[in-house]
Amino acid sequence: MNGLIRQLSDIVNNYGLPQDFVVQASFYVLAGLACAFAFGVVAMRNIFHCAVSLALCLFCVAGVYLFLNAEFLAIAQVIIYVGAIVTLFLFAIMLTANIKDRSIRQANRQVLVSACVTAAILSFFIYIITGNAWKTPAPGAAVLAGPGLDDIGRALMSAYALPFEFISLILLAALVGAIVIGKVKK
Amino acid sequence: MIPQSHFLILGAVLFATGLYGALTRRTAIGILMSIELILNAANINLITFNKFLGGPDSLGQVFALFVMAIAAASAVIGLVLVIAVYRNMKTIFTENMNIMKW
Amino acid sequence: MPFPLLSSIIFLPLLAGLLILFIPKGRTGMIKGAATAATGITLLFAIFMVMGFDYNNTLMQFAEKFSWIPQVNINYHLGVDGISIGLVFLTALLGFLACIGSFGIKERQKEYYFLYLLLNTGMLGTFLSLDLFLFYVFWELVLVPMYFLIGIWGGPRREYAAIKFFIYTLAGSVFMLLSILALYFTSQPHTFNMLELAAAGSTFAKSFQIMVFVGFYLGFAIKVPVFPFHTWLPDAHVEAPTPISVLLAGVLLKMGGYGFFRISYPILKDAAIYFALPFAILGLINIVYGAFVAMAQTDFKKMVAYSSVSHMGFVMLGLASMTVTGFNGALMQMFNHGIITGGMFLLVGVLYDRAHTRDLDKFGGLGAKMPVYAGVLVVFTLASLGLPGLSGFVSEFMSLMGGFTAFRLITTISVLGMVITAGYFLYMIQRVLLGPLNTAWSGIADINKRELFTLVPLMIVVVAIGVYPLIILNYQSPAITELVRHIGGLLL
Amino acid sequence: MSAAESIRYFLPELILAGSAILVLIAGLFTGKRAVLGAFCLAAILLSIFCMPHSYEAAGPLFSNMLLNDTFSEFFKEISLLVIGLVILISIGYKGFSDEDAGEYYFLLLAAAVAMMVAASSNNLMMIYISLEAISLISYMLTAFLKRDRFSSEAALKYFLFGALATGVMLYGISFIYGIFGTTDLSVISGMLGTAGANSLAAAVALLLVFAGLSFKCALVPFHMWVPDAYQGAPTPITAFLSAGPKAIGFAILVRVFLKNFFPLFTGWADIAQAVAIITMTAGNIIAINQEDIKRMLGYSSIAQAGYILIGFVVGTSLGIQAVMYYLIAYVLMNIGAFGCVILVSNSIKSDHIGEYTGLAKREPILAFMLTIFLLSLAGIPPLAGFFGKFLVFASAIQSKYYMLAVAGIVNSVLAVYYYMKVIKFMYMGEPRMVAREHKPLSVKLALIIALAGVLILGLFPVPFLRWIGNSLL
Amino acid sequence: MVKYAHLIPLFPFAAFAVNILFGRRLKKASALVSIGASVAALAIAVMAYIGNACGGEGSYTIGRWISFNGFSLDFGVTIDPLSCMMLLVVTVVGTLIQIYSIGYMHDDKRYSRFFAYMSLFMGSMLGLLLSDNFVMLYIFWEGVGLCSYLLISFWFERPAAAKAGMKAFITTRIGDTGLLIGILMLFFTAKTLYFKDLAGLGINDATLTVIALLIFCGAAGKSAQFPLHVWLPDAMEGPTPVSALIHAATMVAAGVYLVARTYGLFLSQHTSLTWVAYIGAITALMAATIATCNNDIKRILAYSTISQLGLMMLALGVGGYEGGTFHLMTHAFFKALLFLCAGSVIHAVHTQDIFKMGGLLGKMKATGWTLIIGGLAISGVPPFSGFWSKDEILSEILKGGHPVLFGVAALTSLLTAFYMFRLIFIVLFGKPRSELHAHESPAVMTVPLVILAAFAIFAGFFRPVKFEFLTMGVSIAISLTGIGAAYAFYILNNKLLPASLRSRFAFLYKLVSNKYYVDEIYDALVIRPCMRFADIASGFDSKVVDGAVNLTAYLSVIAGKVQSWFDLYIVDGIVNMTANVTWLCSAILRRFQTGFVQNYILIAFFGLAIMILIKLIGGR
Repeated sequence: MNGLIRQLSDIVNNYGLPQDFVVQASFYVLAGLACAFAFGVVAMRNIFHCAVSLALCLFCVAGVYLFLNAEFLAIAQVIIYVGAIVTLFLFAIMLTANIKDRSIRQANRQVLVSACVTAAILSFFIYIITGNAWKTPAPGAAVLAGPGLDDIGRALMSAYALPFEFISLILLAALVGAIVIGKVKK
Repeated sequence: MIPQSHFLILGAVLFATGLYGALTRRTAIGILMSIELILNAANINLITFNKFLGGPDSLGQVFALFVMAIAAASAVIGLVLVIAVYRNMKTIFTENMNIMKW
Repeated sequence: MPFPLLSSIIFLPLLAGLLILFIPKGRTGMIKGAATAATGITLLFAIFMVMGFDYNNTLMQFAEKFSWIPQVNINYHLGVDGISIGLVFLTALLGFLACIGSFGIKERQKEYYFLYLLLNTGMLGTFLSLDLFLFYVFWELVLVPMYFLIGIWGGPRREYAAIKFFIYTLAGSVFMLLSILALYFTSQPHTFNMLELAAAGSTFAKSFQIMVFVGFYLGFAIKVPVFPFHTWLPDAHVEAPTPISVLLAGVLLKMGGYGFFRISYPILKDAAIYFALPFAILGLINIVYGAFVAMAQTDFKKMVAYSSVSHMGFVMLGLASMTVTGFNGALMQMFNHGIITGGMFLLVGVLYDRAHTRDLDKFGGLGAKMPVYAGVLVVFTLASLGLPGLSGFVSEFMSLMGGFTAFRLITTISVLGMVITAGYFLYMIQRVLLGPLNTAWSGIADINKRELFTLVPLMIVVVAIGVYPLIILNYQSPAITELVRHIGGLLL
Repeated sequence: MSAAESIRYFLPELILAGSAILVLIAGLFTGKRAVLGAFCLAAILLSIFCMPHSYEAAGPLFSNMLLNDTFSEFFKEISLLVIGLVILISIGYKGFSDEDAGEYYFLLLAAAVAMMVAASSNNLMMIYISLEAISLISYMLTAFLKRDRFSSEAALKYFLFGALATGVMLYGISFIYGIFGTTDLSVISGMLGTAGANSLAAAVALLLVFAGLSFKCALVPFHMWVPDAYQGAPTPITAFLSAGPKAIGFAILVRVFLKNFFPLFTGWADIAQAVAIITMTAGNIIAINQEDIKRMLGYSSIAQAGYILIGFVVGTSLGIQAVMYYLIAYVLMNIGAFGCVILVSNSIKSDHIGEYTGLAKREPILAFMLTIFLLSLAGIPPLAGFFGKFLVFASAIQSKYYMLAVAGIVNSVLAVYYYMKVIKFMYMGEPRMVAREHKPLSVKLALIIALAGVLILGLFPVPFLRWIGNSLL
Repeated sequence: MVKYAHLIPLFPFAAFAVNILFGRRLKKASALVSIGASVAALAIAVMAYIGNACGGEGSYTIGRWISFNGFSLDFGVTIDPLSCMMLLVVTVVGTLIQIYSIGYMHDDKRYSRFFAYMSLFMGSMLGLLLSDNFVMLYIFWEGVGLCSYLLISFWFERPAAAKAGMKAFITTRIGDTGLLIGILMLFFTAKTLYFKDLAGLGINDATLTVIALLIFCGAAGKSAQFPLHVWLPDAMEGPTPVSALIHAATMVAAGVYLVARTYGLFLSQHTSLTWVAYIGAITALMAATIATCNNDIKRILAYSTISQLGLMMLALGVGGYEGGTFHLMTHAFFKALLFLCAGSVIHAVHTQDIFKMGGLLGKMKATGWTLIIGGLAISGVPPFSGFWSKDEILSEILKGGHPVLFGVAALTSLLTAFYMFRLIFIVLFGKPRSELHAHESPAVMTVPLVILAAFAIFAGFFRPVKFEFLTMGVSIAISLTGIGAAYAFYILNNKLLPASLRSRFAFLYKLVSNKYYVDEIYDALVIRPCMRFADIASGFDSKVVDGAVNLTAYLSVIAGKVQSWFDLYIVDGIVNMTANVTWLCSAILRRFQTGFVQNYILIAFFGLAIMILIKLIGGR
């Protein structure tokens, strides 16, 4: 995908636009879309549409990952979330809610307070983020492009072996539990 | 070059949106979706930091990967619970789930 | 290693109680026998202790000391001196007599006697322990059986009275715990040992002492009880079964006073001196206020209960005086009050068992039907209203003598309080014994052998001390003198 | 130490994980809970047996994902104790159907593994994952009564609340990662001097982590799930929830804040102090008029968490000892109380406190045990609960936290009222005549263990104090 | 011989113990036990007296009663003329009265208990006389008070008796607290509690005065001095021998004895003495006037007792130590005699109203004549004992230079003579006013009368008689006037006397209309003012003074009620309130637990937001 964008930018460069205009523009477009779809998730009336917009939102986030040199994560995101989780949601919705009627109110009574609290917390976070307390590479150190797929694979098998294995236990437990709770003898 | 903080702000916004959803959606499924948003926000942070730390270490990405796995697991469990509740109480609206209070 | 006399005094009742748990429910005779034997042997041990006690030696005697929780320097440390010996003997005696007195109790005897014996262990332990932690443990241990004894075997409003007693006293004692901890961490080296703390007492800053003193005060004043913390007492006394009220009035109230003697005053002397005047005033309020309230009562037991409030006022007054006389008076007053009020409650119980009412106005002229009872009641009443020649007078007189050195006016008013005391006691006598016989009780029986047996020993003590106070003074006065010298009060 | 070498020091966990799988398989063939339970207990004993040997080389494992130290050993043993007792009392619990017995024990053992890992994890990522594992398993166990509306509703509420809490914690961890560039606690604790460490971001990130943990420990304001979850869950699971996750939560609190972030933590100890006071007060006051005993114990456990937090706030070695001691006592008396509740509800089919009237006449021994546990919870000497409170208050006084001490004292008086209410019903009323159920041996066993523990801890705390003293960080 | 004095009280105490424990079995024998004890006491008392008289002046110590460091108190006995005299009086009178009681109480159902109490009283009284320090005195002081309480309400079935006993105890107790405070003050100012040190205390007068007055409070309470005298008339509810022994001869005298015993204290400054004198004077006059118009034979005697005690106080107040103590002795004899006679009369006629009696002299010779002797003695007719003592008092007052007080004393003795003989004439002479089957009492009662009569006659000669002719003449005149007046009223127009004094006035007017002028003059000049004054006085007594006492009692009960209310609703109320408030908080707070999960979440995050805010504001 990076290749694709590079070619795009070459084309654009011929029209004398700044170097990575496309890169930046496409990031902000993606980010905006992600936020928009996210808002859709929490605002839409029809829960079915919510699920769809969740899928799209996650897709955009996957796109954003590309700008962070995390292709593998982007793909994992698409496969796990869009492929698995959202589908699961859709099943659940069909099992439980009646998707036909669009008229049902989707927000409860505490919208206002929640909005205030959320806004407050959001502003706190943004204040902190802009505070720039983040660790940065020591000046003069070569900034690497970040881990590639092979690095991740190696890490998973060496440094992060324990959590990797442990998560398998979690998944097994979740599976078993889900089956037990889900199945009911008639 | 896109500054670090913009990625983080995107994460914060997603987090806030998810929180808002969790607080206001009437259906349990809606809340579950909002929670997924929050987890994504965290993921964005992790990956962002991983890049801007500029080291060979892949901790952020690996962590994000694990988070996805756990998110999947918890989504499964959450939905099963929703179904169980629906089975016993025939509702997915949280305000109807108040046989235990006070 | 010498025979652990004090430990056996403390834990004998507990062992018997556990034994009783294994006796089948039906065998009530066996249960009673076991309990009586246990308390009786405890009394014997106590008598041995008194016999072997050398009262010119002001140090701790029969001391036992083992390390219990070394990490926080907590020891299992027992000992007896002139201050505690009288109260220990009192507890053992009343414990034995009240045990006999509780043969009247018919339901759930197994549980009753188990709890009763547990209570005894707690009380004895409180008086004998020299380690603040141990002291606190026993102190709290008393509450639990007392709660059940009032709550299960008590009168109509027993549950309210029981929970009120429990929470009220607990509320006080937890603050005591804080003070204990404060002392522990302030002392160098950290210790819970009362004696070492008393020795180190002068090193504590005055402000600190006052703070800690208040904490202890809350614990002790509620037990004593000092106005305005006394309101648990009438409820508890009225609802509790007779033998329990005996212990309640006879022993539990003394735990508070003992606390002042053993802990507050020796360890926190500056604070004690600082608080002398408030103590005197509180003592005065107790004496007069208690007397007035008692006068207005129509319930026999309530009247006696309030009379204890009034009498404990003399303890406060004597303590406030900071003199040898006053301290002797206060300590002796605790002993005498234990004996007298114990007897009074037994007598109330005798009447209640027959008449099933305690309303003074419902009686009258019983003197004709039950002469022996009348005689005994009159003796205890007179002792209680401070008639010279009986024990009550000696201690009250000494407390007043002590109080008079420090606080003329307050003491004078307290003396006037004694008139009111005479008033309500004689009013009670008149309503119960004198006047024309209330025909409702024409068939009432006089006091029986068992009840008499529980009362006669107390009567003997009352008369003996009244006629010849030295028998108890000899034991306590050297220790008291030592204490006053330590505090730096008037050696008068 | 790399993964390969670490394995042999990871033996206890492996044994449990393996036997979990075995139980799962065994569950397909037999539904006898007693049999499966016995097998689990054997596994637990085995892993306890293996534990000391795995400490020959205390130190970092799995490239410092886990830290093998006495502190973690202590909490691993606590977790195993909890799980063991829970298994014992769930054998006697009538609510379960035998069909899912295998899965049930599988989940319990998995929880045990998760707790042990959490207790020793030395890396924020590991902490997050293991806590999530504990939570997820708890959700499922809470919902284990499939046809019971209470159970499933409780589980869903618990889940929604928990998922958010952990989400917040995760977000906080991501910030910490951003500030320090790693999630390895021992690396972080070396970097506390840096500018970033003292930034506002660090403080808030820690706050978010604290929030996630206080969900586990049921501290205000993250306590709201407790009453509902406790009331709805199957009683053995309620016992588990009240003991296991809480203990682990505190273990991690101590490890993260007092060991690694202490310089940062001191800055906002005042918040933690306020949280402690509010927690115990709220818990006690609300508990005063509850009718359902499980709900009442839920509120009481909130209050107890508040007491424990005092020791954490104080943060001295005495404070930490107090926390650890109080946790042992708390585990024993709480599980004991719930065991009694199980036996009672088996016979009178109700958890309503009013239904306990006259229990002492019908079931004297049971009533006596419950009384002891409740008195211990109320902090009456000479029981374990008292000595726990004693240590906690002692630590507060020692470090001049007088306000905390007084608040704790006043609360412990408040608390007495509602514990005594239950005792009052049991002893001062006439029993409703119900046929006496026979009591399952396993529950009796659990109760006896708990009772003995409560008494011994109260009367002879010396060995335990020595153990704790050795297990300090 | 003196050295055995401390045994004197022990015999009666022993008798008490025996009677109280074995009274049921002893039955009538219990009387003998008590009397034997008294006789033994008497014997030793005589020995002590003689020993003392032969210069065996010896106070000595018995033993240590109480001691702790610095402070110690030894009990001992005082042997001096005063105590010896009183010992004799008490033992003699006591013995006789107990003998008398055999007859008087012979069919009482608590016979043995009566004698037990009597012995207890004897013991305490003797101990009181012997004691050599304040504490010991106070102990026995309260002891006799107790006995008086027990014996007044001996017939407790009668509510009046029960009330009277209580009233007596409380009223005296009020005085006793004064005494107690006095003792405390004395101890902490003079550092002594022994009588022997009282003479020269180096204390300033003001304090000394206060102490003396406080001690006098005790004395006034015991010996029924104004205003604490109200209990004594009611005390007549008790059996007559009790009234004779306790409320005439011995216990009420204890007050006077106390003042005499602590005389050194009073002498060292004069304020307190003056008080004593005037209190005595008021008491004497008031009581005497009341006595003149009372119809209850025992109450008349009671008031006369009060007035006589007042006289003694007056004497002591003006420095007449001799006269006071002397009168104390003589009074004991003849007043005991009078009471016993009254008792014998009541025993015979079963009424106490003198106007239901009359002409008894014929039926009861012994009682009658002894009564007359007693009357002559108290009226101060020579050579009867009363004459000498009263005369001495008068002369001492005169010497002391108190004309007013002398007038009061003179008037008192006039009235004394008058009411005594009013009583005598009405009871013994004239015709019976109601059909009574009077008969002489048995010998066991009359013999003591005779013996006491003898004492009443000759007791005056126990001490060397000294003659001041002026005062003698005056006093003889006074007494004769009184007797004469009484004779004039109650003998001369005897036939015209109706049953009741009041209704007689109307009848007198009718006589006036029937030209009996003498009666008119009598009535106009003497009786009516006298009666009115008496009425006013007795009204004052019964309404105001007694009323005051009752009022205080009533008020204190009210106060008690109020305070118990306070206790119940305020003090306890606060406790319960805290409980309720907590419960309320709980009821409110639990409502936050709505069961609606998103509320939970909202609350949680609200809290989180606040925490973050705190951090942002607080920084770091």
